[in-house]
Amino acid sequence: MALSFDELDFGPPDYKEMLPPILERNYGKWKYHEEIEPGVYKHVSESGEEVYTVRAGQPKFIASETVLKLCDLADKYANGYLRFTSRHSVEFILDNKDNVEPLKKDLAELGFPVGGTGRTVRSIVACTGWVHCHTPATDSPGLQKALMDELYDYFVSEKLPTRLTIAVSGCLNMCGAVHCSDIAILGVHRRPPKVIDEVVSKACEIPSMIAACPTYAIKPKMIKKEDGTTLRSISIDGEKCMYCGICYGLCPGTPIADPKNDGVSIWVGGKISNTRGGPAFSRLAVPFIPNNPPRWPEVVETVKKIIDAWASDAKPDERMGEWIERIGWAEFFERTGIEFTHKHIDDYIFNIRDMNAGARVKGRELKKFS
Amino acid sequence: MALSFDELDFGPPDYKEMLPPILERNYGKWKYHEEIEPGVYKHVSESGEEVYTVRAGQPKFIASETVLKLCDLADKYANGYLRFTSRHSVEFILDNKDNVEPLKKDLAELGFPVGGTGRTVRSIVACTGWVHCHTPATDSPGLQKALMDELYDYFVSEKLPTRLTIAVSGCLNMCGAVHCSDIAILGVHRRPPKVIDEVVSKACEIPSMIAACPTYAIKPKMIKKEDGTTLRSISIDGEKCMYCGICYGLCPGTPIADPKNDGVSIWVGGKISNTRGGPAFSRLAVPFIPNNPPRWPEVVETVKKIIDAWASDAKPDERMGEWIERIGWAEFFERTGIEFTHKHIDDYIFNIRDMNAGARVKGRELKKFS
Amino acid sequence: MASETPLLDELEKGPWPSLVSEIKKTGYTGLLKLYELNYEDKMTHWTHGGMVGVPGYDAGVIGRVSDRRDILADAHTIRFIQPAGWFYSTKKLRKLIELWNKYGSGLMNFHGATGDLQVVGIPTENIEPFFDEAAKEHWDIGGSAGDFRTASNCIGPARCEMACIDTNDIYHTLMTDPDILNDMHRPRFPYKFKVKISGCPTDCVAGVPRADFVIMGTWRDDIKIDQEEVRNYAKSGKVDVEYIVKNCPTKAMSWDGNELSINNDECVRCMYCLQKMPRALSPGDDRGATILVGGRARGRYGAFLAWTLIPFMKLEPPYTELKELMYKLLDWWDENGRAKERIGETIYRIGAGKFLHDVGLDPLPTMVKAPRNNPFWFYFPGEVETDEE
Amino acid sequence: MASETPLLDELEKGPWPSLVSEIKKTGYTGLLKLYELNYEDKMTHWTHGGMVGVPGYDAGVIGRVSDRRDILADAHTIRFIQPAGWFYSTKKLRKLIELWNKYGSGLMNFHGATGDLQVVGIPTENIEPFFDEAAKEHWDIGGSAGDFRTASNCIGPARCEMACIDTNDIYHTLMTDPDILNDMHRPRFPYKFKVKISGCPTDCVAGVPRADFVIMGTWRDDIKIDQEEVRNYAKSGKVDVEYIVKNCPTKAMSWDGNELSINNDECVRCMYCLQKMPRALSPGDDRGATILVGGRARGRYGAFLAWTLIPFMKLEPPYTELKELMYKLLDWWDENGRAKERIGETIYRIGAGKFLHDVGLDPLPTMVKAPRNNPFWFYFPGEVETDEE
Ligand code: SRM
Ligand code: SRM
Ligand code: SRM
Ligand code: SRM
Ligand code: SF4
Ligand code: SF4
Ligand code: SF4
Ligand code: SF4
Ligand code: SF4
Ligand code: SF4
Ligand code: SF4
Ligand code: SF4
Repeated sequence: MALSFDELDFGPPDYKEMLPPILERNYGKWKYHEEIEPGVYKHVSESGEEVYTVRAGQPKFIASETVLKLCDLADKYANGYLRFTSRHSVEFILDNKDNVEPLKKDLAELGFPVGGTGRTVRSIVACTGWVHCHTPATDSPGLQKALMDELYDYFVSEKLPTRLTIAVSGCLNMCGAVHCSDIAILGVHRRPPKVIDEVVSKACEIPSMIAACPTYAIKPKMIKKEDGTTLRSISIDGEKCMYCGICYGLCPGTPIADPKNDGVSIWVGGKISNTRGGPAFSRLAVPFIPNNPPRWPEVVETVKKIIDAWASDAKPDERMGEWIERIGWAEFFERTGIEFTHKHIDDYIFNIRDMNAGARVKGRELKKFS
Repeated sequence: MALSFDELDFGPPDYKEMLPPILERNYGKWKYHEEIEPGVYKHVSESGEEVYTVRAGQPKFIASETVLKLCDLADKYANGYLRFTSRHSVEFILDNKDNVEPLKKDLAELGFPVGGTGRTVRSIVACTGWVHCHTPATDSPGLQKALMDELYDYFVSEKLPTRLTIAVSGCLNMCGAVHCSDIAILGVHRRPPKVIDEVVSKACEIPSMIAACPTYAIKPKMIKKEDGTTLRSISIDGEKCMYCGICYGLCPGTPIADPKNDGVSIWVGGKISNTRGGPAFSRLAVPFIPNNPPRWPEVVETVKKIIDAWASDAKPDERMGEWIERIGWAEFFERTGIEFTHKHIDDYIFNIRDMNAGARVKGRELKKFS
Repeated sequence: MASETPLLDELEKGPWPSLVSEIKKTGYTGLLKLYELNYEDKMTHWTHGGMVGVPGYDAGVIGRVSDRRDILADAHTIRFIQPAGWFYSTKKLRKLIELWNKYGSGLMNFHGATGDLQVVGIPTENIEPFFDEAAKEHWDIGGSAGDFRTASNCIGPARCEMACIDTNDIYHTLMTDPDILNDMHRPRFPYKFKVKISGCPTDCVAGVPRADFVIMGTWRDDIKIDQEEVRNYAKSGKVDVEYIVKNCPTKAMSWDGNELSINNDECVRCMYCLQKMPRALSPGDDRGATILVGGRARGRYGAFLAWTLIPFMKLEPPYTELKELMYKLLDWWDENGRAKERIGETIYRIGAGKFLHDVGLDPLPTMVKAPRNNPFWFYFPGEVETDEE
Repeated sequence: MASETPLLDELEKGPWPSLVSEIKKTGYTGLLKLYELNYEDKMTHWTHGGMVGVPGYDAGVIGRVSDRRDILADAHTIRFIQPAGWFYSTKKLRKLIELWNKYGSGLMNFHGATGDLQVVGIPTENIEPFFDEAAKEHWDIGGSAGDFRTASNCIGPARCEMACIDTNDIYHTLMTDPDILNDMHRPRFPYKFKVKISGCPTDCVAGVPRADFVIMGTWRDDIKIDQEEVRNYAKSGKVDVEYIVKNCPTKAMSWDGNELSINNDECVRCMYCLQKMPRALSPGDDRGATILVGGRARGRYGAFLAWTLIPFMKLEPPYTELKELMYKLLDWWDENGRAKERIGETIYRIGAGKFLHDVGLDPLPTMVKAPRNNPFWFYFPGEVETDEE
């Protein structure tokens, strides 16, 4: 039985009923915080009360069975409450310091790593990818796993100059919000969708496809068949298409997935917060690495190389992009051994502002590039 | 009698025959220079020889009679040589220090101001304007004169934090190369050319006009007249036209000059050299001041106000744009009393990169703008 | 017996919790097979599942169908509006899980990148009965398509000393607003509209790069300094006060070894010093929010960062001024936006000056890094003299 | 008797030399009247004068006609290629003036913003005889329209200790090159092509904002430091060494009160410190030029600054490599440029990556401030696997 209209549109459950009591009591009264150890924060209230937060990483998708186990831990240690963060970590908020160690032990047993605070790699934000989406050029959840296995140590212990954020998106729709990350992995299609005229003509609404294409790359097409009948289909302008896959969402006749040509690009130096220099976009480091599932070793290795170059040289609090800004992009490519190619030079709308206007070239580069 | 083809294409006179002998002797051997006083440089060669340069400002156009007088001075003091600079000052190069004072005296008599070195206003670069061009919205040579009269003292004596460059262009073609000046005056048309169909149809080559318009704003148009004949003319898309006047150059039927709406805009903070922060564009300060010839008092006053705000606060070597960068644009508008309007916000191609991304607002502005 | 998922099994190795193991723990065996096939073929076998949903709602359910119906047919995704700050009681969660296990695959996602609590893998015919029961437990469906998307907010005053606004209350007020819920459940806009709420300019909810409308806490008066605590930090050796002063982007700080002073007029509230010395520094008392507009990840013109529209706005319940501003923008966009054009792009295409003029907001120098550098602008009617006739 | 030019007369007042007085000194009375009328009407009465010129040349004479033929009919402008560095002997000038007074108005312009020696106001029928005689004195005509424009160069080694290349010789070599002169006098390009030559990165000839092709002196090895002179500067009190060190944009300098050291690897040759202390610092010995491309003042996409194409190129007479590079770019532009499109715009529209690929130059990280931030690029044929068929 369907609900009547009146009963709809009620919105989310009330957070006030789900706030840990200690947070409710001290709401808006927090004085300061301290990181006790990787994954554990202490927040102190004006009232003198202290709260301990234990943060753990989780996989992109989780079985309800596992959620119930997290609930068990919340019941046992955290008064029956838990929360998740904006980067999809899970947090237990403890009013009793003595619960920190037992909780950590239980989490370890469950296989949930405690960490991701302070000078660590943070939980990777990943999109749906091959698990459940129709446009990916790669598998974000799988990449998240492969990368986090390799970077595990950087998550559970503080070995970096400051935080490092990584995000993965299966395609340029960027649901994993990769474009302002210290390191971003982005699935790339390298060819426009194929057009299977028979399917388009039978199964697809051509006007909706034309309207939905963000780059106006789709035009209607008429094909005269040998038997004299005509077929209505579309053509895609390969110079305009941005490989977003939206048309495939509307029409099975324009598949974008292409195992031979899909793969992964790597971006670096983005940042979100207003701190110091403010927000910044990630910039292209590696235009293409072929998909090599199940563990994408080339991608993992390159990410590791980039992190090592940064970690070994950056000053305290210096994010990836701030470090690169200091040493210069030429030096970044030099130190990571990544090749600078035609694709690194922006040829899109705003490109001219990214060119090196004037003759400001470092001495070291004058020597190298002549 | 026309020259035969062989005798053409010979190029400029040989500079070697026109180089002052002391420069020829010490060519490439200069060791250092010093400013002796405003308008006078001393350059010292490795050979030990010293050369004295006296620099003077001149008007945008000059009578041959006056040039002959400059020649007389060159003959008298400078071995029969003189040169001009990239900002159109005239320079006398003296191998004898004792000639400096007499030359200065003679120049003063001729009405030529010596100055424009060091911490001065430099010679204003101006385009042809109403003197000889068909597209201006204002008169650059006249503005040059009106401004320099007011800023005379800043040219002949060193009272500024560092150099100040001013340029004037009669229209957005920017022949005065205004777009990277500390202060730029730019003539602005505010309406597209009028189309006088009768003239266009009789006197103009429509296809060339269409091809020449840089913004593709011109389209052909057919008018059916009452007598049954048709008239070929054009229409101009007012949303596309950038008011460059190029079509008027090809066709008297599309006049762009418009006394009611033409006037002047003022730009600030541009810079050319690679020094310190490198080259930078001038940015809009005042979108429009109506033409008020012969002396444009409102323009002169505004320029004066901008210079005073800068001169009273800038650190040594701090160019206009560097100063504004330090104090912030909001503060610039505050201190000069210039109004910030819709027109200051870029709505052209690259605009989004000029928006204040993120929430970085100074305390003083948080208070002011709320 | 050889595994049926040899490739995916590789992703069960290693220390990080494995999503493959998670999938295996559910009854969602069709997905396991399809996902393995995706790895084998190096491509997805999912296609879009058309319009599916619950009666009365036109959004919030993402239709999914595979192109290998022999393995897995329809298995859709439902987005639930998460509670403010992503706070849960285990009681509430357990009940939802009970229903999800009954009607769906058992696979969940805490959370989607926009913020929703997502459950993935439900056949078409189960959607309606599942939502019937979930709704009784007060789980409402979130956004998708050209609508007001589920917002999200940082933890704010619930646990953060930096919070200048009540992020949770603002979120909850917006997400229970009948107009907004109507616009969330019945898409009518040119494209999606995302809102993110951060308690301070640290932007822990990543609004600037990802949201069309960002509400970001800030303050107008002075940073509060506890000099004793600054000295303690300095003495402790854990914090290098001099280094922080040097890194202040506006050079607004100075430190003589004993006393820290801040030029609050110059400070841009970047939060760096406050975050490094939370015991010593805290936001002032005259608090409110900066409102930013126009962020998004990709798009026809590339990614956009949200920019400062309103430098400072006081925010008190019921946040009427905020909602009015939001709808002023929404109405303008609705009228001027092209299909698949986010509000930032519409402003970009039409021009920020014209946009401000239309919605009746004042142009402010804080909106720009620098004024324009080209003379290509137009005049509003009335600004230019026309020919007398 | 009342003046016939009351408005212009106002411009004879004040200390700066007056162009109105200059016009009055010539016999160019028509201009005086027309110019006064322009002031009265607040608009120009000049119109374009169509194609005028000298036989064999299709450029360099700017046709001018007024729309008040009763006052002034045709009065054209001639652009002469200036000598390198704008150096003149009075002998040469006097001779030109003699001819100009004979055939033209007597009004001159030292110089046009591009660099030419301009003479303004000559009736159509006098152009040919005037040029006949001027040519005998070796005055050749410069550029206009879609051609190779008259270049210009800073004073360079003639009087400047910063000069790293022989600007005068390079200029003269280019301006007497038959190919270049042919392309200057017979326009064949999509639009104008301007070249400016600065002896060092100070760019005293303003090439970066205004020239399509900029040749800018620089050096690869270390800045030469005379420590004694640094100390002298410091002692003199006229130069604040500490302040200069602080203002170095790359923080490449340090000064301990006695010894100045420079990290030449980090230094970007901005010239600031050298200009402030010319006695103490000078460019290294391994000299050459940076080549930049794409500057221009206005245009369809707004103004462009020239950007670093070749970080370093050795430049020795006869500058063959330089000329080859220039013509490689010209050919590419000629083939790809649209009408009224400067080379920088063609590169912008087509993409710098594609441009480099086409002309066979290596992409270098020094060409960009930062790599791209959007995933919208294309692949060259061969980079992507196509379907086997
Ligand atoms: C819990 C969380 C908000 C939430 O409601 O979920 C949060 C909470 C806090 N953030 Fe955050 N941030 C959270 C996501 C973010 C994000 C968003 C993101 O990464 O996608 C950012 C922007 C990152 C960026 O700039 O790219 C963010 C940038 C910061 C910063 C600025 C870092 C910097 O580069 O300067 C600080 C200050 C610091 O770490 O010193 C900070 C500090 C804090 C503090 C310490 C503030 C406080 O007084 O409590 C909070 C707890 C510690 C911590 O490090 O997590 N938080 N913080 C988010 C935890 C995500 C996670 O699981 O890892
Ligand atoms: C003569 C001239 C070159 C020529 O061949 O004609 C020239 C010559 C010199 N320039 Fe220049 N510059 C000349 C136009 C320029 C221009 C072009 C322009 O203004 O259109 C610039 C770029 C301006 C800009 O950045 O906007 C220019 C930027 C400089 C600078 C850098 C200033 C700065 O902001 O850092 C210096 C260094 C300094 O002044 O300390 C400099 C220094 C010099 C020195 C001192 C170098 C030397 O060792 O001799 C030369 C003589 C002194 C002087 O100040 O004029 N010259 N100089 C030009 C004189 C123009 C005039 O009549 O005023
Ligand atoms: C589920 C989720 C990824 C995840 O696993 O976390 C997701 C999944 C999809 N996104 Fe997204 N987007 C998700 C957050 C985002 C974000 C991040 C954010 O909201 O902060 C972005 C970038 C931010 C932004 O909006 O700019 C994002 C930008 C897109 C775009 C590009 C939109 C644009 O304006 O450019 C598309 C394409 C479209 O909608 O036209 C898209 C489309 C899609 C579709 C609906 C693809 C499609 O057309 O069917 C994906 C459905 C996959 C599935 O099976 O569920 N998704 N998408 C996130 C939503 C869950 C939730 O509601 O919480
Ligand atoms: C004479 C001069 C101004 C002056 O008094 O100094 C000048 C005068 C004219 N310029 Fe210019 N330009 C002059 C230097 C410039 C410069 C400065 C430079 O070269 O460094 C620029 C900006 C730099 C650049 O090229 O970007 C310049 C950018 C233009 C433009 C815009 C070109 C563009 O690519 O956007 C036009 C319009 C056009 O040619 O289509 C233009 C067009 C014109 C025309 C030819 C207008 C026309 O279409 O008839 C003007 C003729 C006026 C006359 O009666 O002589 N003029 N013009 C300068 C040439 C003298 C010389 O040869 O030395
Ligand atoms: S980024 Fe692409 S692959 Fe990933 S969920 Fe979004 S649309 Fe799907
Ligand atoms: S993939 Fe995207 S850009 Fe390409 S044709 Fe399809 S809808 Fe258009
Ligand atoms: S800027 Fe305009 S007015 Fe001045 S000379 Fe050039 S085209 Fe003529
Ligand atoms: S003024 Fe310029 S932009 Fe406008 S129509 Fe004429 S040629 Fe085109
Ligand atoms: S955005 Fe500010 S208020 Fe919110 S969690 Fe981060 S630091 Fe705290
Ligand atoms: S908040 Fe940022 S800008 Fe303000 S004083 Fe602290 S570090 Fe400086
Ligand atoms: S550009 Fe360099 S070499 Fe030429 S005059 Fe200026 S400082 Fe001297
Ligand atoms: S030339 Fe410029 S960058 Fe190099 S050391 Fe001197 S001031 Fe620094």
